[in-house]
Amino acid sequence: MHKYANPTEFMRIANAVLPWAAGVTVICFMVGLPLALIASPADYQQGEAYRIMYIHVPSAWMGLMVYSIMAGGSAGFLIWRHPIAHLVARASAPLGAIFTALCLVTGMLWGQPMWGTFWVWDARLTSMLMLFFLYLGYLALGEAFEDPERGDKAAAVLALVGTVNLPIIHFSVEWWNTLHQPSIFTMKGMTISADMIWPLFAMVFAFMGYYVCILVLRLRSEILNAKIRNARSARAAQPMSATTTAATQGAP
Amino acid sequence: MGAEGFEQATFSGTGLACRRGGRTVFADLAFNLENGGALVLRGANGSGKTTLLRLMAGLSVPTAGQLAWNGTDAFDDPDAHGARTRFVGHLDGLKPSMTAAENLAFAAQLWGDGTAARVGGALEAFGLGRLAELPVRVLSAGQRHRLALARLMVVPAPLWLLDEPGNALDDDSQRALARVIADHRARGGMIVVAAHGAAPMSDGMTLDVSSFAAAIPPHWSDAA
Amino acid sequence: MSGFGVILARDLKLALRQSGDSLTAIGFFAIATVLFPFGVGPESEILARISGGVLWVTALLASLLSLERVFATDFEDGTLDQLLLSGTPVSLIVLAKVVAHWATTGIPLIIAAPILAPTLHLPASGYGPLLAALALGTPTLSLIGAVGAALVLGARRGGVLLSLLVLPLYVPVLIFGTAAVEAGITDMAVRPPLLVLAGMFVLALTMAPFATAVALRQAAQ
Amino acid sequence: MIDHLIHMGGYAAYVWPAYGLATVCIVGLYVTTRRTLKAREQEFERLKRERREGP
Repeated sequence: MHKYANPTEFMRIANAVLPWAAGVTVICFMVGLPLALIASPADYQQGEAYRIMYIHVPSAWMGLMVYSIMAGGSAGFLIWRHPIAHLVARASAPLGAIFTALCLVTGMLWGQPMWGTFWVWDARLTSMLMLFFLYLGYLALGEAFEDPERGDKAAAVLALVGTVNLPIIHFSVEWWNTLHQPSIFTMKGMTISADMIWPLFAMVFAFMGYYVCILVLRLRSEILNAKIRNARSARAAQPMSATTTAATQGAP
Repeated sequence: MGAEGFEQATFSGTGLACRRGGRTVFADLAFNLENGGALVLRGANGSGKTTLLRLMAGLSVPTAGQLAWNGTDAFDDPDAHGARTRFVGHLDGLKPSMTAAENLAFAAQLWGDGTAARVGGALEAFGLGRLAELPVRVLSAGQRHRLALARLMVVPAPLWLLDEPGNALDDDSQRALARVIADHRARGGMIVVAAHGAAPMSDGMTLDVSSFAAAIPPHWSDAA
Repeated sequence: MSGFGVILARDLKLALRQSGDSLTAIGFFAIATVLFPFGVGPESEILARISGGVLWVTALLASLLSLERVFATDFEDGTLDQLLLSGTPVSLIVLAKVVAHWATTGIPLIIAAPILAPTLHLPASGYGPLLAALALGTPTLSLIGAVGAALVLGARRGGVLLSLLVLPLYVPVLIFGTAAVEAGITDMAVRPPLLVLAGMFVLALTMAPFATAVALRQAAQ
Repeated sequence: MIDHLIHMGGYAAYVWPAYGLATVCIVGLYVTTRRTLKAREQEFERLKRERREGP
């Protein structure tokens, strides 16, 4: 079993990465937020409302990136039998779901000033909505079994099935959107000028750094949770004789 | 029963480990079975007898070790291993709305050439002849269990795996089971039985599954 | 007869004996479709406009309704173990189960759709595409649904969970199924959406049984 | 400068809730993750202590 297989080795690297990721997150937020809120110029069409983009676009990007990481972890677990790859996927899923939800809500908050309606059946926003349901399915399936490892394996299969279906869903929604929707409603109308790039980069890297930090903490938490479950079920499975003799001897 | 014997084969397991309910149940478990061999699995509840039987059937995948049939890994071709195995677990695997004869006829078609002759013989061997046309839902638990055991004989297969077959059986059925097993072994078949009380055969090798609990290697989720 | 044929024949025989499943599927399809005029109003222009979509959504939900039982009964009574040990490749076992589900649910829906369509004032030019789209779409729904049905085996509240897992994957079939009917109604080309539906069917036919087989083997661990 | 920031050119009702929600999500998730981690660490320590001293 290659050396990243057991968690102590894996966590040693994760813990080493944590301070760096935290550093990147803090710096990028400190650079990105003032740029996003104050420095970069108002958009000539939308005025200040476009500043929501600096939350909307990074969270959309994170929603997709985290799902691909989940697919990678699930494939590593199912196909290459990597014993803890599924933990990365299980630890990332809630993060991905929250980023996708954040993308949807900020999209609605942006839609209202731009087009007068909170929800716009724009192709990309609709695809993000579908991605959110895939996350919900993954989270629900993972928790639906008594045997936790059965949940891990089932959720891993679902993540791979979802990954195959996501492009098909996006293609269908894209085609459906052009069929029913006049093009003025699409997000494509936004042209990103040069000085908008830097705040966007800063925010994207801030989100990514934040994801890595929370992932490391959640991995620690998942590994501890498995150890707690193991300790409890090990005691439950002790043969009758062992527990009775231990009890009669009393505490040492 | 047909006179044909089974071809020469050895069924063995080396260094087998398996997880169940988030816990390694046994580790470094080994066994070896030749033609005509019988293995009786002993061990307390939860020691992994059923898990081991399902692993031998290829239904569960071991986390370590190798299950070999004539030296080749059984999991290289799970379908072939499934075809040479008959497994009778706690669940009878019978369709309540189908009659006893239909259930066995389905097994005959699924596993073999589907000749009805063997179905009748199988039912007779376990005293179910007059119940052949009754839907399974009206049969008692004991009768259903005997029907599940009768299914073993419908299409010959070299490897029989029985999970506590004796529990719901009365004395006549116990004797019928012992006769059927003896005949199976006489034709070169192998059998593994998980049993608490008396095993359906007297000369079987014994394997205490709980004795393999000690060798469980540390898993990353152990509390150490 | 190969394992596939034996399993399919048995499942069809069982379905005939308990013909309740297909009746409930058609019953749900009918009552759900008839609900829309109460909600939307009986004016024929509105109903005609949404008839394709309504028929497709209710057909899709009706097919989902009976999906949970595709593997659950075999899983609970131990028959699944006997099937897995039959030497028949698991993908073929899954295919037999899916064809049986399609026969007991998909075909009745295809038959019932044109009978129910008048209640929604579906224009005459919509019937042909509706039947063609359902013929191509319902097998895809059964194939994709089978993956979900196998994944939720042994789960708490499997039924609700199954719909959460499977409905997002049904969206592409719904979009192009309805588009085929719309094209028929508005005299546009019906072939493109039908071809896409056929493409999805072939993709589901090749990939879904494999994913379902993996899920089934996990359930039988 | 400050009042421009607050009014956001009339779109304050949309920009600030967006940033506010993002902050709530980010801080909230960090806090809950931190809390479950601490709870599990304590539980794990208790189990280890219990195992060493015998049931």
